[in-house]
Amino acid sequence: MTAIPNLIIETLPEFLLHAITLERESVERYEELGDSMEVHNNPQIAAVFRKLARYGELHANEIEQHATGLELPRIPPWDFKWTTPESPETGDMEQLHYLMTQGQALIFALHNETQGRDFYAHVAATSTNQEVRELAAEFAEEETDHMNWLNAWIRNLADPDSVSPEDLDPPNVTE
Amino acid sequence: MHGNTPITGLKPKDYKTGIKPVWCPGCGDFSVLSAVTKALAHLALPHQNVAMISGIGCSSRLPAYTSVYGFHGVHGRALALASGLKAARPDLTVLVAGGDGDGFSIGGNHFLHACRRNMDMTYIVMDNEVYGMTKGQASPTTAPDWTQSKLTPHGPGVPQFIPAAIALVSGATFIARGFTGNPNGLTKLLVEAIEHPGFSFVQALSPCPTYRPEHKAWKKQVRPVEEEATSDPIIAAQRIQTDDGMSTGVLYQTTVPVWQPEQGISADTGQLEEVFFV
Amino acid sequence: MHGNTPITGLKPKDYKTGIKPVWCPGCGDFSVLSAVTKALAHLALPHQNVAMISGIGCSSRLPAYTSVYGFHGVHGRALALASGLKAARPDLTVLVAGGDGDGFSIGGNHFLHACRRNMDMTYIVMDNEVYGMTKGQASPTTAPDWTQSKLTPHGPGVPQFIPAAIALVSGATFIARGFTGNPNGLTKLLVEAIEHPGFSFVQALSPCPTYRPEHKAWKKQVRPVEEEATSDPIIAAQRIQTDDGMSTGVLYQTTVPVWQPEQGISADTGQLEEVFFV
Amino acid sequence: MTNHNTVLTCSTLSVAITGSGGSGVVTTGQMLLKAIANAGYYGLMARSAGPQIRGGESAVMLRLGSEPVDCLDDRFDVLMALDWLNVSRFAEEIPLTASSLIICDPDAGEMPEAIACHGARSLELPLKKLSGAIDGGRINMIALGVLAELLGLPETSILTVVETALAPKGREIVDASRLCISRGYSTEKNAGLEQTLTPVASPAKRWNISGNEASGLGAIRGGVRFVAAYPITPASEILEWLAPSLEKVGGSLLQAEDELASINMIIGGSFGGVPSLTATSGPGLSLMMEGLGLAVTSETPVVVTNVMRGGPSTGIPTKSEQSDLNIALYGFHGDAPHLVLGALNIRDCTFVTDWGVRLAEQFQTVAIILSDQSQGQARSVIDPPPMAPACKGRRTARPDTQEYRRYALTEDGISPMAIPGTSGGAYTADGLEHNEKGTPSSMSLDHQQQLDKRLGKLTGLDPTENWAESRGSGKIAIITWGSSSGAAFEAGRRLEAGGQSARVIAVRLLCPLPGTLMTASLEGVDRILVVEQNHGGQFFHYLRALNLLPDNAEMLARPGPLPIRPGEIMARVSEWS
Amino acid sequence: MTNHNTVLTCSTLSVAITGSGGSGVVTTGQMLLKAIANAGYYGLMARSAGPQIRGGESAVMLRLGSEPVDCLDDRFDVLMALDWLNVSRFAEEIPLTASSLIICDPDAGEMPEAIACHGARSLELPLKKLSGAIDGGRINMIALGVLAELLGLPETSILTVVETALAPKGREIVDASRLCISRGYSTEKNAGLEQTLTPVASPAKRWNISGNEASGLGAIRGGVRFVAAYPITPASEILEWLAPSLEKVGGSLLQAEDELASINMIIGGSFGGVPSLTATSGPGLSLMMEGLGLAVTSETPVVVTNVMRGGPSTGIPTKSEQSDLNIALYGFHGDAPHLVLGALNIRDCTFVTDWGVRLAEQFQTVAIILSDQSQGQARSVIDPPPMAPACKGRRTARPDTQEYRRYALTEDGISPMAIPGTSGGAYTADGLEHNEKGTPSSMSLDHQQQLDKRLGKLTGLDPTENWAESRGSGKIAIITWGSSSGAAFEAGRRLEAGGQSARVIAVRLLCPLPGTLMTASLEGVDRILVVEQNHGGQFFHYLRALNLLPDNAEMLARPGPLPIRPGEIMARVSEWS
Ligand SMILES: Cc1ncc(C[n+]2csc(CCOP(=O)(O)OP(=O)(O)O)c2C)c(N)n1
Ligand SMILES: Cc1ncc(C[n+]2csc(CCOP(=O)(O)OP(=O)(O)O)c2C)c(N)n1
Ligand code: SF4
Ligand code: SF4
Ligand SMILES: [Mg+2]
Ligand SMILES: [Mg+2]
Repeated sequence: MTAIPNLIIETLPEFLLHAITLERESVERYEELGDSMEVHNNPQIAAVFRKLARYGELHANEIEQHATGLELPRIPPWDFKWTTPESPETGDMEQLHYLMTQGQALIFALHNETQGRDFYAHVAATSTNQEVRELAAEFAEEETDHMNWLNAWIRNLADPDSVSPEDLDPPNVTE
Repeated sequence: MHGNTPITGLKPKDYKTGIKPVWCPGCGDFSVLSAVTKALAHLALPHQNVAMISGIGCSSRLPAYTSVYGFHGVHGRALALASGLKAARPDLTVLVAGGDGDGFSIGGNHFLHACRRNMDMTYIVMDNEVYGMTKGQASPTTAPDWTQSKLTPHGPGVPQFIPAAIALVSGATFIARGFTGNPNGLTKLLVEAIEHPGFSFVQALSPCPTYRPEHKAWKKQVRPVEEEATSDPIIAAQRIQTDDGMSTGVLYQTTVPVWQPEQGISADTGQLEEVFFV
Repeated sequence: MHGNTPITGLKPKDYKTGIKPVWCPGCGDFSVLSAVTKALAHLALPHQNVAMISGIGCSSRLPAYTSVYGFHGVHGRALALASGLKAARPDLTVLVAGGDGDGFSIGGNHFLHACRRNMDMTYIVMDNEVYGMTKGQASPTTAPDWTQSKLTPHGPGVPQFIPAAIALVSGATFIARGFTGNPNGLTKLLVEAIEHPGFSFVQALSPCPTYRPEHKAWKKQVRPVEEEATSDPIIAAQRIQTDDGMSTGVLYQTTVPVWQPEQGISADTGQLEEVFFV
Repeated sequence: MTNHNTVLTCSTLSVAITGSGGSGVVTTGQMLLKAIANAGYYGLMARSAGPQIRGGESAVMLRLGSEPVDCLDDRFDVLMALDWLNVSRFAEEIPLTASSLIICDPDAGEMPEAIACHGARSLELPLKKLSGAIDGGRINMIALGVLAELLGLPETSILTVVETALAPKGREIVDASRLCISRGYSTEKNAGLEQTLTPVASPAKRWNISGNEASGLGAIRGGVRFVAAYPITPASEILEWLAPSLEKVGGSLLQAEDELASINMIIGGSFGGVPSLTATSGPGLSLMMEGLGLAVTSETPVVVTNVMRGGPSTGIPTKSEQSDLNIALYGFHGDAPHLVLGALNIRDCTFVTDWGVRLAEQFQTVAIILSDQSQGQARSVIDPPPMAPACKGRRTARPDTQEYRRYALTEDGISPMAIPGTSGGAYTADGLEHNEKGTPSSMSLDHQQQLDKRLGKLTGLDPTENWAESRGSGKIAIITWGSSSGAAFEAGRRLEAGGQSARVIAVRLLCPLPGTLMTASLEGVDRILVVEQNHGGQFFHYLRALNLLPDNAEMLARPGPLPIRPGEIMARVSEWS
Repeated sequence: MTNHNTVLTCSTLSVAITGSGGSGVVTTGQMLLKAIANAGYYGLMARSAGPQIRGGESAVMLRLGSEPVDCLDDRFDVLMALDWLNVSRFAEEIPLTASSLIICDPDAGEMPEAIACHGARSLELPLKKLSGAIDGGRINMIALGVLAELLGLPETSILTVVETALAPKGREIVDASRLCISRGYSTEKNAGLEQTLTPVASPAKRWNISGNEASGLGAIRGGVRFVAAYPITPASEILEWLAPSLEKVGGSLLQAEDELASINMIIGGSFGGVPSLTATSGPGLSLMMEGLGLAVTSETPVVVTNVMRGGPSTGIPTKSEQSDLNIALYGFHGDAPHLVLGALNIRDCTFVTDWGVRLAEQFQTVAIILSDQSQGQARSVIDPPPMAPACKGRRTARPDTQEYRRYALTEDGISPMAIPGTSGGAYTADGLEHNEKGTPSSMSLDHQQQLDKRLGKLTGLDPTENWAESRGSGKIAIITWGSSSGAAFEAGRRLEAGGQSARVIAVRLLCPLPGTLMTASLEGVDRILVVEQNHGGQFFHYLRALNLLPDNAEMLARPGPLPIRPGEIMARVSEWS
């Protein structure tokens, strides 16, 4: 993995802040998507996102454990050293559709986890700090587990590649 | 920073109300909500000292989703309402949000005059080049050849309105363009805009997947502005006019005195009445 | 030239109604009346094929004094009324007249959108940098430090609105500035504006001796533009922004397709009704 | 409970279909309406939806019968629930009784309390499984088959509709849908309706049209050839229909930058001699009032179709209310006589708009035409609407009239209008008070004369035939206007059937309201109920203002969003006996 | 001719001064008013002018007396014509009789027929020559001296006024003017007035103020500290007075780009917790209606002072009319309960604005305050106006209220409003229908509750003391509002003096109009005349709508521009006997 010069994370607190933010933003996004799917009467997908949020929550708590006692830096959102426009596990909003299928939702999540994995792998490969490299590698590993888990879930779906059903209802005006 | 004492430890989520947005999944406006709350958290502004004013449209639903003071006014008049609020309450941080229809069609006059007046507030337009709320008609920023609206079956046929260019000649002192596909970049622009003393205008390219699905392509078209922000209006005009409307970043920034009514008490009502005595 | 058959032998006077203007002696608007009638006579346009639309203000009294069809509408809406007329009656030569308050304050939105729409009409603004009709308040073109209005005792405090600059970024295709101290020059500009296919905007610097007596000095300040009219919006913008608003002549001219609704009959009402039958 | 809820409605059947976004509720409703239309019936279909732009829950509410249907019934015979998601939102819009039939899928989960509480019969069908068994099958098509069978429609009539509607989507989809429909027909049902649609003999030629389309058509019939407008719910469909249609008949539609522009644009168009109209809803109408005053004063005919929604302010944009009567009648500064008309039902949207345009042209003034969301956005199968009386058209000035005076004081108050292009007719129209020539004047005589003229000319309107629809007789009168008329007429019919005769007067020409005709229609009446869908009793107070109501008159004024139903009126009148 | 034109007006003197542009008519009138004020009298001064922006002919019309004067008389005792140029324009505004005295300069040419026709006495004075003989002399100063002497004013009182008024122009001018005045006093007059002003003993403290200034003051008294507005005739003087005055008391005025901006700006200011107002006239009010609906629905208190002019449309901007009552009452789309108040006279402009602001604040709604050109642009010498009742002020939310609900359904319908800056109070104000928290809702229950709340809260208004001014008793009632009140009261006094007792009720609180109080005041009344200055009888029909008038009630509704005069009312009432 090639190092992107200004994206090199040097210290443990900086790394942990990234990791916590990654997970927290991911949780928040999944919750938001859960809300949105509920609002749009797609309870099945809402449940998928809620589940992903729950897992993320656990993961975030775990990472926060690592940070106990450390003073984390304050970094403005735009100065995070992400390799993606937003934090890696927030996904591409425009991929969403209210009629999205379970397969599509899981692929969306898989994309997130992959980006997460890539981020950690990038840190593991490029950080100048040994401790950071090790922890990042560990997290990358965990993300890989998530990917595997998602892949398994996807494989178990009857129709993983399903496309959204055609939207038979015209959009409404609400105001 | 408007004399507010920042409160630390506030997270973006603390600036959300928990009311679930009615927006279509995939709508760019979600990212604007996210960027706004991140910017407020970054600036650590106390909720009670911020007001978010809007008009009518999908995008104008924003205030109800942020946990600061809000006013969801009538179509096209958000800037006027906000200007009155700021004039009467200069201590507040005033944000204004809305759509391209709200801001540039029915609200065009207030846009012109708010830019000129240069009061210290921030105006965020979620530009989706369409009237989302009313089923997808052409807005001023819609391309002349977009034929998907039943009201303009041959396309609106008139050149696109260039918000940054109008803002510039009208006198806005901070002009930026962001993209909802890059919410952190947008957050940065919003923070700068809010910190800017004077009228700051942020055009947020915010796709409407429902009526303008073709705007998925924006992702590939946007790019950061190449040059540093200029404070020279001539240079800024040139850049804005010659670019394709897809470059993001601060396009123009200058500092000129902010308009704010004179304040201070020098008389009571009784003294005012003295002149009437015979 | 709108397909009108010119009638020769008409004199400027033939375009006056004989109603005596209520304007103050010395008002610049007299020269605009004179220039308009000279232009119409020069173009030899038949009275019945010309319409002169205005809003409210001293300047907006113009239609009653010209012997073409006229509409003295409400404050700020002249361009809208004129656009409807032109859309419904493309065969007419449509002129629009008014003041800086009417056109740029209350009417600002229609100005923006009329420029964009580029319908074939001519808009003459008699700019006296004041609301004449209502006793001398600041208008958008009033200088920030003009303190003579009781409503803005410290001066309006906001930068002057630059009509030509706004017209340019909004999409007007002919932009000129004239001065009532040079009525024949103004006549020439009006003739060119009327002949221009598309939206032509003529800012006529028209002093108001009653409320802005200091504008007597304009006579010494105006001068012809130095360069040829450009069709390059970037160059035009640069020139307009850098000059002091006192150069007169054609500032910009370009030719782009004029907006006009499609016309032609392909069905009768009965045919339209067919779709409803079960 | 009184018994008026069930009297005499046996000839219609009411069906609601609900489901969440994407389930195709609206499509299903439209197909069902088409099918019953093909089979010779009449019907009305209203819609309701959640606050989401897309993917929200939605409901269609149909009432079908062998005679024209102008209002929803007090209760539904069938609720077809494609799923239960958020269906409680519609509970109050879809009143059920113990004899209603609820069709649902046992796999969709438990029936929400708001629905279950009525104790209606239920017919459980495995909609999802049935559709799942068909490649490309869809729940809503199964449901359509089920409903059509229960209603007693021949299978072919529904298949034809599906075939035509889906043909553009390709053979596969059509075939899958046909299969679904058939499965819906054939699947075993352990419950049914107490009655089916009574067969119709030789059906007349009928139309399937929405109220907003009907308004658009009325405009074109009346002669409108220029429209400028700004989109607004629930009026936009008028514009959507007009934009391409106008173009075909040589007119045009211009999307304006705002309502201030649109009203002034149509004043411009009409000044140019082209009959002009705009369509809007409450907030837009508010913005147009200054322009409308200009049209009245300058005597430039223009028409505004105002499709009312819940108010005040932004209010409830997607729901109906009759609360813009006040602004339509009184919303002008100064004394500004003009015309206000109200459409009584979807079919009447065409007639009243047509008539309104013609009256505006003849009297050179403003006509405000009130429709509302409940009819504008609903569809109906109707008899083709009648043409409005021709009226006299716009009185124009002949070329080279001697000493032309635009605002000449003529006997009937109408002055010939010179249309640009007319030689010797040049004049300046003005919103300032003026003398006969149009020159501004502040003289009291000119003011009085022009005020008298603008008011007086409207007395030339002969309202005899069309000012109201009136049915029945007796000592009780129900006076109403607009979309409440359907419920009022039905209440009248039911009262009559119950032996209590009543007259129902639905006023179409709201202003100037012909007082003598109204008084004549009320002769011998003991008690009056004024029915309207708003909070303040706007029509009631207007009638009071005109001194047309006896002291004991009462009002049934109830705000939106729920439509006024016949039973409500019955309940109120029955308090009197 | 009936004799009511002369009864009981002997205690006042009416003087008109006319002249062409530059002759100083207005200055003369103002100085005369100041002088009589100094001498302890009361007085009213109205103005009229030609259509020219500058240099047009103008007229001032004064009525002077030892008691407060609230309307012009039926005829003028004196016409001072500085010249005859275009004076006919004012003929109908300055009614003369055979006993009037016309003062004019024989060198000014022949008296125009419109003036001469009354057969008034005339006093010819060589005004021009007299002034020409004085270096820097001016005709109007000569005229002032002449008038002052005829009226019986001590010369010193007029000299003091001239001295103070002209001091800034330098000694020379002052001296020349003093000389002119003295010459006016001393010059020989071969005719005089039948009476002079009756001396007053110890004059009370009085004010010299215009109605528009009085309105501005009322706003500040009521607590207004933010104003946004767009200039318009005849309301601009309110703004001109307020701009510097507000600044002194810690407030501000913002000149907006248009009325759509100004109304929304004050909504913003008020949302921010600062009592806010705008002033406008008919065309501006029309443009504000959408914003006003937002204020009603979002329950944001705002006040609009509407100074009426001749309507409709641009109408007659410089002349008075009471024809904006309809739009003020009914000009909203949807049901939008709010307050409408009318100022009865110049002095009342302060009281009613003060009260209106307080009521708007207490009830968190819109107050429209109607004044008109005839009082707004006129000046009067008055007793200092009383303060309005304090009212309860705006109910605000305490910081960190638990579960704050902006639109909570409270007992009195008023919900505490959180002002930005209040911690824990953040909410979103909305013009969409909403639930108690302010979240948009289209549910019928929320709609009904919020409609009921917005209407119901106004029942908390106790109108007892101030809803109307009412004088006299008897079987005849004259009901009126706004600036017609002065004439109505005077008619009442004259009737009484003629032995025919009448009650006059001038309504200040127009909406919600307290029906029971009105009914009580009308007890025992046989005949009612409703007096107002408009074409349509707007107030009359409003009272009808509220069912407050018996069938035989009549209206005297007459449009502008001429003011309603007592004699007109007398003439109408005398038809009854
Ligand atoms: C006075 C008025 N006119 C029209 C409307 C209808 N309307 C509501 S939102 C809207 C346009 C919204 O477009 P935009 O501002 O671009 O917002 P978006 O929905 O695209 O975010 C319109 C025309 C209205 N509410 N009020
Ligand atoms: C809706 C409305 N608001 C305000 C006015 C009052 N008004 C009449 S003319 C005018 C301003 C005129 O200024 P401008 O257009 O510059 O014309 P000028 O008199 O200077 O030629 C105003 C504010 C009005 N007539 N209508
Ligand atoms: S319609 Fe478009 S703008 Fe509106 S919420 Fe949906 S995606 Fe967003
Ligand atoms: S006031 Fe000014 S603009 Fe108006 S007529 Fe007089 S000089 Fe001209
Ligand atoms: Mg938009
Ligand atoms: Mg001007």
